[in-house]
This record gives sequence, C-alpha cells and structure tokens, in this order.
Amino acid sequence: MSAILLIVVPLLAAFISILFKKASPYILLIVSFASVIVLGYIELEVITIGGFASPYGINLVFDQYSLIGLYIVNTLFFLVVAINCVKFKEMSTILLIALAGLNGLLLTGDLFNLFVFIEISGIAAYLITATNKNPLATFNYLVAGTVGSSLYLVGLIILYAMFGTLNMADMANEIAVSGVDASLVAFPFLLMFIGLGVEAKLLPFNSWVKGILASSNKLTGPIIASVYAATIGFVVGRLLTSVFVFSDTLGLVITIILLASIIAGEAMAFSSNKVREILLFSSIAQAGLVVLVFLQGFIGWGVFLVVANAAGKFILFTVTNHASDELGTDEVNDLKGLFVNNKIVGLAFTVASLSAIGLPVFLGFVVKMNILGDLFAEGNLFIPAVILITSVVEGIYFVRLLIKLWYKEHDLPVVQYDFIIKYVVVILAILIMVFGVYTAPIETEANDLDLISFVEGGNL
Amino acid sequence: MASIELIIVFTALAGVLSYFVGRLNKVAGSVVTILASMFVFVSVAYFGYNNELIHSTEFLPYVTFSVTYLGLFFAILVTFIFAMVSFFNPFFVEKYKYPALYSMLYLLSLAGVLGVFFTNNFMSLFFFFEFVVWTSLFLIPMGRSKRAASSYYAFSTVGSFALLFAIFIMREASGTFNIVSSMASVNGTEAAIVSALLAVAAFAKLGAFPLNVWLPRVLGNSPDAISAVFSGGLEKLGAFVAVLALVKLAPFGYVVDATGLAASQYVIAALGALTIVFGTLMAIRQDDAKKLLAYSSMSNGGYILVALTIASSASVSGGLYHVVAHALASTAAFLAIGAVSRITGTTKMSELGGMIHKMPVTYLVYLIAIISMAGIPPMGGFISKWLIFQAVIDKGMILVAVAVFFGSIGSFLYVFRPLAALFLGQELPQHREVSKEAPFFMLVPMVILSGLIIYTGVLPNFFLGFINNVLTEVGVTPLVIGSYTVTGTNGVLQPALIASVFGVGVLIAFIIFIVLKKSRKVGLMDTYTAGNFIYTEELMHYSLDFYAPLERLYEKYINITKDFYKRLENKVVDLGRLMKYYFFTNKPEIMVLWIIIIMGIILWGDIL
Amino acid sequence: MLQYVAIVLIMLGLYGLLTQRNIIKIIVSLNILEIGVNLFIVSVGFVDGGLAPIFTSTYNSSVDFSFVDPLPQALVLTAIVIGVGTTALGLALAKNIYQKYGTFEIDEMGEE
Amino acid sequence: MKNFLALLLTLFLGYMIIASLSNNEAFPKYGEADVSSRVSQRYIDRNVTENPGEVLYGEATNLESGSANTIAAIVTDYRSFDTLGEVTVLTVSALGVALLLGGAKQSRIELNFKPNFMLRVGSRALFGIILMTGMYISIHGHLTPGGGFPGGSMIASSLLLLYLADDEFRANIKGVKVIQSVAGSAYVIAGLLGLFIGTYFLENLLDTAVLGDLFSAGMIPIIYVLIGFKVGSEISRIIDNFLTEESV
Amino acid sequence: MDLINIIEIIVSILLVVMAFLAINSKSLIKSVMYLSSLSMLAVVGFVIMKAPDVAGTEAVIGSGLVTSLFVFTLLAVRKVGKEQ
Repeated sequence: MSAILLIVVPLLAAFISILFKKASPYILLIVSFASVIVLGYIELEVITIGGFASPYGINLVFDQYSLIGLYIVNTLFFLVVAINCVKFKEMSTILLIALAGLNGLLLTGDLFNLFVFIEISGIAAYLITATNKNPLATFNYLVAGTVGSSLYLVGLIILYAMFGTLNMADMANEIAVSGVDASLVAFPFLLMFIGLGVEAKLLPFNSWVKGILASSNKLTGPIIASVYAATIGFVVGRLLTSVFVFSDTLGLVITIILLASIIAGEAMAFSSNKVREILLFSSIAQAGLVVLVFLQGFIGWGVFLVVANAAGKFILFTVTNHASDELGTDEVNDLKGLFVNNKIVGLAFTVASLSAIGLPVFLGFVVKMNILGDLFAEGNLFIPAVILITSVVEGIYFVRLLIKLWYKEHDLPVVQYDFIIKYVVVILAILIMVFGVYTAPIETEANDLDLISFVEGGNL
Repeated sequence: MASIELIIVFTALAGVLSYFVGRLNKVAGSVVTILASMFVFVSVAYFGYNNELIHSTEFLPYVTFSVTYLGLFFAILVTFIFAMVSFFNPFFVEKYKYPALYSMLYLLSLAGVLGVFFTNNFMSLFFFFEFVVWTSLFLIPMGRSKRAASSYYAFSTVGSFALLFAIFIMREASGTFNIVSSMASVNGTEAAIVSALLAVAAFAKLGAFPLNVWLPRVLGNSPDAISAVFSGGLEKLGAFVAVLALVKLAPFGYVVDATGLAASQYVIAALGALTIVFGTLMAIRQDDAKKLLAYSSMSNGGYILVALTIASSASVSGGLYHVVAHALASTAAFLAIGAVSRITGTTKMSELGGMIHKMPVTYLVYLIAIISMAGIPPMGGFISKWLIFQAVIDKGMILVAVAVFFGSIGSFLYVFRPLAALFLGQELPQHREVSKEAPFFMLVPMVILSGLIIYTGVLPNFFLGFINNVLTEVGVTPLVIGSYTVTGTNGVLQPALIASVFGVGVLIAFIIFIVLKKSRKVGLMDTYTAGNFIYTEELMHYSLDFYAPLERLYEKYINITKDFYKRLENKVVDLGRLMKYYFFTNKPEIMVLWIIIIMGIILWGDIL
Repeated sequence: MLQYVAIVLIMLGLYGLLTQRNIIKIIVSLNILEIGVNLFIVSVGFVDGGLAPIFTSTYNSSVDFSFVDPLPQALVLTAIVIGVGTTALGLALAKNIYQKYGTFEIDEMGEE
Repeated sequence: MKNFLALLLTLFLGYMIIASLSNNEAFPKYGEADVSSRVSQRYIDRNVTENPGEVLYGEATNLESGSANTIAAIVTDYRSFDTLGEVTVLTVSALGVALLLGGAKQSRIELNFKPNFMLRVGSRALFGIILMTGMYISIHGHLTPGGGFPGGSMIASSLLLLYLADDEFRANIKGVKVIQSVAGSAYVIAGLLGLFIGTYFLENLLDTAVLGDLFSAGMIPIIYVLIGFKVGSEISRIIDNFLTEESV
Repeated sequence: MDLINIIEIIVSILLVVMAFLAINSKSLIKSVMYLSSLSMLAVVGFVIMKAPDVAGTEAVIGSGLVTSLFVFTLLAVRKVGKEQ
C-alpha cells in the first residue's frame, strides 16, 4: 500500500460525499478510522508522483518522522471526529478535506506542494472555525492566514529564483553546495518562517488565535489547538531542522521572537480568568517552545514535545469546551467545582495539565527534562532559565485552575459528559501516564529521530 | 535487614491501599496511614540505626539509593513526625472533601520524602522533590484556603527549578547525576552558582526570607494534621538541601581574614537573621494560633540557616540539633492546637480561653513544646540554641547575634500568647459544654513528643552522637561530647544538671502553688467591675494584644515580602493584559506592522 | 521594472492592511497583495526576449530563441485559483459579519 | 498623518527589499533569469525521465509529456498533484461559501434593474457562445494558452451572464453538484488508475502521440477538461450562493 | 526604446496608481472598480512577461469573477441596509 492513499482516499471520499449528504458523517468516520489503521500496513518509502523523480516531480516522504506525525494527527483527528460527527454533520466534507490536507502537510517533500496543503488545510480550518459563530474572528484568521501564506510564497519564489528548485531535500542540498552567504537566504527564509509562524501561533503573527479559540467549541478547540498545532509543529520541525539555514541575525531575531512568544504566552495565560483563554495562551507559549526546540536542532525531543502537547491540549480543550458549550460560559469562577461530580473527566484533565507543567511520571516531564538536558549539554544557560521561569508561571495558573475546578462546596455546575468523551480523554490520559513512566521506547525513538537526515531523502 | 526500595514501594502501595480502603470507609483508610507510617518509621529507625539498610534496587527504574548518615538522620526524624501525626488522621478525616485521597497522598508524600533522603542521584532527588510537592500540594486545599496551595506551589517550584538548574550545571561539569561525585566536581564560578542555586532551593523549602510568603499561608490554612507535617517534616527538606548547599559546598566570595568567613556566608547568615527577626515580629502580631506557630516555624528555619552557613562544628551540630528540637516542638505544638481546634472548631485566640480546665494534658504538651521553642532549659531547644549562640559569637557576627538573641526572646514573647489565650484565663461560655479532653489516641503522639522534647533537653548526647556521625560525613570536625556533658567553644554544658536544678525549682514552685493556694474559682457572673454588675457572660481576659505598642513600631513594614510578590504577580498580570490588548485585536494591522518591522530588522544589514 | 512594481504592490497591500479598518477594503488589500505576489512570481521567470513556453511551429524554425521559465507561471495559475477561493470565502464571511453587526467597519463592531 | 507614515514605512520597506534583492548576487536580475540552471529546463526539454533529443513541434512523438504548452505539461503532468490540491481548495471554498451563506436557499437576490426581453434573449445566445469558448479553451489547453482554469471560469461566467440577464434564473444546483463531485472524483480516480495500473499516482498512462496534435499528450487534455468542469461547477456554485438568499 | 518598454513603464505606473486609489478611495464600489482595473493592468503585465496562460486566467478569474463577487456582496448588503 502506498502512503499517498492517506491523502487521496479522504479527498475522493470528500468529493463523493458532496452528493451523499446523509451518509457523509459515516464516510468521515470510516475514512478517518481507516487512515489510522492503514498506517500500520504501509512501508516506509519516498513516493514519487506521476513517475517524475524527486527534484522534478513532487515527492512524498514517508519516513519515521512523518510516520509518528501521521499516527498522532490521524489518531487525534479520528477522536475529534468520533466525539463530534453527530453534532456537526454539515462539516463532514470539509473535515474530510481537512484530513487530506493535514496528511499532505505531513507527507509532502516539496515546498510549493506544502503551500498548497497549507491552503487546503487553512481554508478548511477557516470553515471549521466558522462553527464558532464568530465570523469576525474567522475573518481575522482568514486575513492572517492569507497574508502569511502569500509571504511564504514570496519567500519560496525568491529561493526558487536563487536555487532553481522547489523540492525540500534538493533545496537544502543546493544551498549547501552553492555555498552562498547565509545572509542572502535570510530574507526569504524569514518570509517563509512568517508564513508558517502565522499557522504555528507564534507571537506577533497570531492575532487570530484569541478570537478563534476563546470562542471555540467542542469541535474547533481540539482540532485547532491540538490536531492542527501538531501538524504545523511537525512541518516546522522538518523545515527548521532540514531545510532552513538561519544566519546569525536571523537566528537571533527568531530566537527573540520565540522567547517573547513563550514569555508573553505564559503571562497572558496567567492574567486570564477564562478557562479557554488560559488554555489558548498556554498553547501559544507551547508553540513557541516547540519551534524553539526545533530551532536548536533537537528533532527527537521536539517531536515528542509536539506529541505531548497535542495529546494534552486535546484533553484540556475537549473537557473545557464541552463544559462551556453546555453552560454558555467559560469563566473560571462559573466552572468552579466542575469536577466534583465528574471525577473521571477531572482526573484526565488533571493528568493533562500536570503533564503540560512537567510533573514527573507524566509524558511532559520526560520530554521537558530531556530538552533541558540537551540545552545544557550545548552550554546554553539562558534558554533553560527562561523555560524554567515560565514553567513556574505556567504551573501557578494551572494549579490555580485545578484547585478551583476540584474544590467547591455547593452550587456545583451541572455538566454531563457523554461516555464517548469520557473514554477518549481517559485513554489519552492513560497513554500520557504510561509513556511518562515507561520511557524506554520514547528515548530510543527520539535518538533515532535525531539521526534523521532529510537531505538524503528522509530517514527510512 | 530491610531494603530502602522495598520500604518506599511498600509506602506507596500502602497509600494506594489506603485509598481503596478509604473509599469503603473513611476512617479505616486513615487507620491504614497510621499502621503504614508506624511501620515505616520503625523499620527505618531500627534498621537504619543498626546499619542494616540495603540500598540496592531491583524494581524501580532509574533510581539508585545509598545510605548516608545525613539522609538517615533526616529520614528517621521525618518518618517519626509522619508517624506521630498520622494518629490524628482518623479524627480529622471526616471533614475533608476527598478523605480517601487524603490518606493516599499522605502516604505517597511519605514515600517521596524517603526517596529524597536516601537517593544518591540528583535526578531522582529532583524527581522525589517534585513528587513530595505534588502530593502535599493537593492536601493543602482540603483545609481553609485554596490560595495557599498555589503560593506553596509557586515557591517550592522556584526552589525545585533552582535545584534542577544546579543539577544540570553539575552534570555538565561531571557528566554524572551522582550526588557525591557531581558535587565534588564543580569548582570556581560554577561552584558558586551551584551553591547559590541550591541555597535558593533550601530557602524556598524552608520558607526563609525572602521566599517566605508561602509558609505562613500553608501552615496557617492547611488541615491541622498537615500543618504539623509541614512544620515538622516537609519543611526539613529545606534543611537537608541547606546542608548540601552550605556545608558540603565551599562558600564563595571575598573572605574576611579575621573571621575566615566568606561573603556568601555573611549574606546567607544575614538573610537567616532577617528570617528570624521577620518571623518573630510577625508571630507576635498573629491572632490565629496556627498562623502564629507558622511564623515561629519560619523564624526557626532562620536559625537553621544561620547555623549551617557558619559551618563550624558547634554551629552545624547546633543547626542539626535544632532541626530535631524544632521538629519535635513544633509538631507537638501544632498537634496541641489541632486538638483544641478539633474540640472547639477554631484556632483563633480571640475566640478561645480557659481550655486548661478541660484539656489539661493538651495544655501540658503545649507548655513543654513552647518552652523548648523559646530555648529555655531543660528542653531540647535550649541545647541547640546554646550551640548556635556560641558559634555566632565565636565568629564575631554581631548583628546576626543580636538577631538570634532577639528571636529567642521574641519567641518567648509570642509562644506565651496562645498559652495565655487558649489555655489560661476564663473559660468561654460557647465552648464550655462541648469541651472535653482530646481522645486517647490523639494524646498518645502528643505525650510521646513531649517526652522526647524533655529527653532531648536532658540527655542530648545520644542525638549529638548521631549528629557527630553526620558531621564527620559532611567533613566538619565533630563536637566534643562526654557522657553527660557537651563541650562548646566557650564552655561545657551539663544538661542533666541544669535539668535537675530546673526540676527542683519547678517542684518547689508547684508545692508552693498547691500548699499556699489563695485563689478561688468563681463563675463569670459572680463578679463585678467598677461597681457594675455583669449581665452577660462575656470574655474578660486580657491575653490578647499583649504587645500592642511593640507592634505599632513595625506595623508599616510587615507586608514587605507579601507586597513584593503581590506586585510581582500584578506586574505579570499587567504584562499579560497589555500583550492581550495590544496583540489580540480583531484588526490585522498589529500583525502586519510587526511583520514589517521584523522584515526591516533583517533587511537593515543588507542596506548598509 | 515590473518586478519592482510587484514588490511595491505587495507593500501597498500591506499598507492597506495596516491602515484600513473596513472589511471590504481589507479584502481589496489582500487582493492587491496577491496580485503583487503573482506578478512577482512571473517576473522571476521572465527572460528578456524570451518566448512564451509553448511549442509552436515558429519555434522549430528559429532555435536561437529561449523560453521564459514555465514553472513560475504554472505556480501562479495555482496561486490565482487559490486566491479566488480565499476571496470568495472572505466575502461570504463579510456578508455574515454584516448580518451580525450591520456594518463593515471593524471599529464600529466593538470588542468581543 | 498616520496613514502617510504607514505609507512611508511600507514604501521604505519595499525599497529595502528591492535593494536587498539587487545586492543579492544569487538572485537573478529582472529579465535575466537563468532557466537552464533550474528544474524547469528539464520540463522544457522534456527529459526528466528519458532523453528525447531535440523537441520539435509537430514531429516529436511519445515524449514523456506530450503537450505543446509546457505550462499545461507542468500543471497537469509534472506537478499535477499541486493542481489536484488546488482544485480541492476551490471545492472547499465553494462548500464553505454555501455553508456560510445559509443552507436552505430559495429565491434569487433582487437586483436593481429589470432586464428586458432583448437582453434576456441576447444573453441566451451569448451564453452558448461563451460556453463553447470555455469548452474550446479547456480542450485545447495542451496546445494553446488557456486550459482548464480560464475555460472552467468561462463556463461559469456564461452562467453568470444568465444570472444577470434574468432575475428569475437559477442554475440546476443539483446538476452542478453532480458535476462538482464527479469531476473531482474522476480526477482522483484518474490518478488512482495510474497507481494501480501503472506504478505511480497520477501517472500519464496514455500514449502521448505527436507534439502539437489535438489528440496528443495522453491524459493531459482529459485532466484539463475535468479541471475545466470542476472549476466551472465550483465557481457556478459560488456565484449561485452569492446571488441567492433565504426566502423571507 | 521599444514600444514594449514604454508600455511596460506606463502599465507599471498605472498599476501603482490604481493600487493606491483602490486602497484609499472612500467609496467601496469605486475601490472595487479600481481593483478590477488593477487586475486588468496586471493581465497586461503578464502578457508583457510572456505568460499568456496566466494572463488568460487572471483576466477571467481575477478581473471578472472576483469583481463580480465583490459587487454582489455590496449589492446584497445595500439591500439589507435599505430594509433596516
């Protein structure tokens, strides 16, 4: 079986489901489930499309790196769909296309093809967020996304003019071979970075995030904050570690942007009184951290940081957004005592937030410790200090939130969770704990990934 | 023979068991905590004292243990405190929101504490540290304040992360996480940074100035049993780290020739002195007995810091002895207050009085505890303070010495207040009917603790002998002790003699009190004031606000640290709000503006 | 020349986004930005005196001619179609916004 | 004033970009692009997988991509996957417009002018011509400039003409949907055929014949026609959605 | 100087002017019309740069369809405005 089916089958299903409105939720459910299952049966390879070899035709790189990305994204996507497909029937076709776009983002080995998939998944995301009933926020997202992708395109074209290729691996090769001064490629890389930064929620480019996630519902919250964030994380990781070359000034500017993103994100989360806002600003900070980690070249642990974040944010957003959908408010004070009668969901939420803070025995801890260790090993003391200080802030607001949600005497908010939400969040929480304790497979995998060399066509 | 690993695993499993038992029956779950913590204490103390603990590991991944005298010293002490306090659990468990969880977390944090003291690997140390923080964190909000938990989290995380930072620096220097070898491998600036970071960790755990805000909040607002555990047990984790930071690592900075002390020692001693003064002054002001004891704990933490930073044989042994003395005394005091609160439902001094009539044993326990805290012979607190005073004066730290003496006098001033307000004076009508002596099983630990307090005061040599082992291990000359004498730098102390003199004195006073009893008990209504008859049974005792003029002197300055952190928090909130207001509008212009600025910055170099 | 104009158009698009607070104007600015980008892409492949990259019978007789770069043009085709998709969506959203707030001016909508 | 400053700022940035690009020796000056060093040279020479020698109009046969229009070759052959994605973008935005502008559409939006009889009839006639032109462009995409995108859009604009000329007119949305779905699916299936019959997804299975013939270039005309239908139906749907509203 | 260069210069100037007008004009419909003519001028630009395919596509889609969508939006809105 070829990995291209992961893109094509959802696409075909989407085209077909235009005609069969009634059946479309089931098509969506089946296709998204099948893409998780199928992943186990596909062998790693570089797929050439149309029979034209790599720098000339488009290729898809199905290596260890994209396999992990596909697993996490498809699984989370399926879970989102399983929770929501009944409620959001009219979104089925769009969700199918979004799935195709996300898989395409993870697989593609061509920079222009990446742009096309950014647009596919981006436009699908605009529409998915339209279910928030906040058109202004969606519009803002659309403007930001369009500006970002236009800049990405300009950057890409400048690179094409300089090196004559659009393929990622070939581009990286050409840049290395031609030996041009790094400052010459700084500007196009910056443009592309801005384009990705918009989607990756980095600080000055993320004005859309608040509007979208602060009014998000059970569907949009997890899908934007978890599934999309994971995908973009993987894409940025691949580009940063394999293709982009950041010269001194550019590297410095981008590091400053990322640190600002982390600090401001945590500060903003700290100053918020609404659960969704807390979570969204926290995910801004995490996005900054993810990119920072990839920028330092730690592929393996960057990947698992993305995975840990995605799983955690999925639980957090699903739980809070269900509650705020039901109650019509997401003020922390109105949700006080939410978990007193929903202990199982509450435990899952607690696990997710503790993992986000980096408490031992959870996945987040393993990842954070290894990242810090690697940073120290590079003799970098400033970045770990920033990470640790912001972690304190992050811990404080999460602890505050947790205590408020767990402890209240009377007037408890009444929220019922469906059994499916319960199962999903509990399973994810258990996975977070299991891999927090049984770290051996993760460590081997991370070390394997660190050896990845995309220039030679992926790590097969 | 007993394996440390097995003890820890046993404790954790007992915690899980207690959870499930607690789900069935709340009280039964907490009884499990008593049995388990007693068992842990006995096995650690017995096998540890006889050097029969096995440190090999078979089940736990990544964790390695070693038995050191330092760890053993702390472990025995803290498991003892846990065991004693656990007797209180069955009586309080009804009141908690999640009783089964309470029992589980109690035992889990005990397991974590054991891990901290016995591991020989810094990463595991950090792991257990965090483990203790998180397990104890969720115990706090079962009490009165939810905010206390987040401030506890904030400060202890600052400490943990400072520790982590230091750990990673040491790992870079040595390539290993092993405590002994990685601490030995740092030198020069690195050692100074590591030592400073570890000191921050110690300060945070001890609640020393300026990282003190959490301690009174937590101790004052936790469930009563947990306050005792914090004050006697968990706070001592800070002392453990302080030994690593201040005694095992060399001090740094400019060295004063005359005294042989380095700048860092002066700074830490000064901060310790500030802690003492601040804690004392704050304790004097409190109305709530638990808060008062909380500030007292803080000021005693200052003693430990001062003692450990001087790092002479008298001071370190004094510091460690103070750890024991204070752990015993403050646990006893907290338990006594807890007993009162269990009976009456409050710990506010203004709402209590005359409890001595109904709770004489509790009164006695409290009395003994505060005598020890004030450093009056013949209790344990006297011995440790004697040693510390000597070391401070010997090193010529005049200002610190003033602070230390001030703290000692001050502590006498403040611990007397709850005594007068809670136990002495008139019995209050609202408590008269319900009051009775605490249940037998609550009295047991209190009495044991009081006995130990007296024992440490009369015959300190057993403990000092053990402490001498610790001293040898960390590289300090041991203290000279005879069978009944303690030799300091300026003289020889004979605690037993002092104790007997005191005993005789007290006996004489008691006889006089009994024989020449002049007073007569009357009811509240059976009196008049200035010619007026009293119609209501209102409180007529004056045991509050003893020191109002003194308080007025420093009223303005009491909130410096609290205000500082409040302001810091507000600054962060302001920053967040500003960022939100600035970046997250519905207009694309800010984003576009920043894109333009960033592009401009990158291109600027090309233009020039 | 046209390449510079393309960059100026991109900048004018950004200028529009920077100053305009009207939904329709913002979409217009986006379109200007996109046109600028498209012109820029094509200009990158332009060769002075080059032929349009289509084989015709004239090509056979005059081999000296060179083609302009066809790849950017193919990319621009894609970009244009994607642009119209975005614009249509933006306008549909604009209609929704108008239904909700009764205005196109962002400043008059008030903070959420 | 603020606007003026913003204008200065952006124009200055534009100047900076231009200056930086002209300082950049690796970036070719306008009009001096070196095609031979880029991947597109191989597209022009049609020698990505084989070496056909010199490519001559009307003579070269069985090229790897037999379309005379190199852009068509790139769009529907070399980089056909991009085009599939692009068609998807259009699909999703058409669906989105339908979703955003309300589901249960009944009536046309009222226009301010009333078209008269002549206009109606004339536009009917014109409709046919435009439609035919659109088809022609689509089908000849591999030979002449144009192809599926402008062709499809022309098909849609012929419908637009009817919409404007007749305020009662509504296209058969069901039919449009069928075209939308079938054309898209057919494109994907064409690709899958390549995967299952040949070896690669979107492989050009058919004989490419002589460069410059109408029936040449294998799959390219077929795919271009499919794209034409797809684009046409999507844009028609967008137009329909913009010109209708929920009946009150 | 060739004719084509002169045309190029004229088109360039007009492009900038149109873009500026489209952004700054007060009336929305005028702005849309300027955008349409900008798009038409871009078509000329594409032709100058030897990109007939792009030119055709831009002419039909960019200049034609996009403009009509803008106009329809404004029309629909004006009607809603009248009702209110």
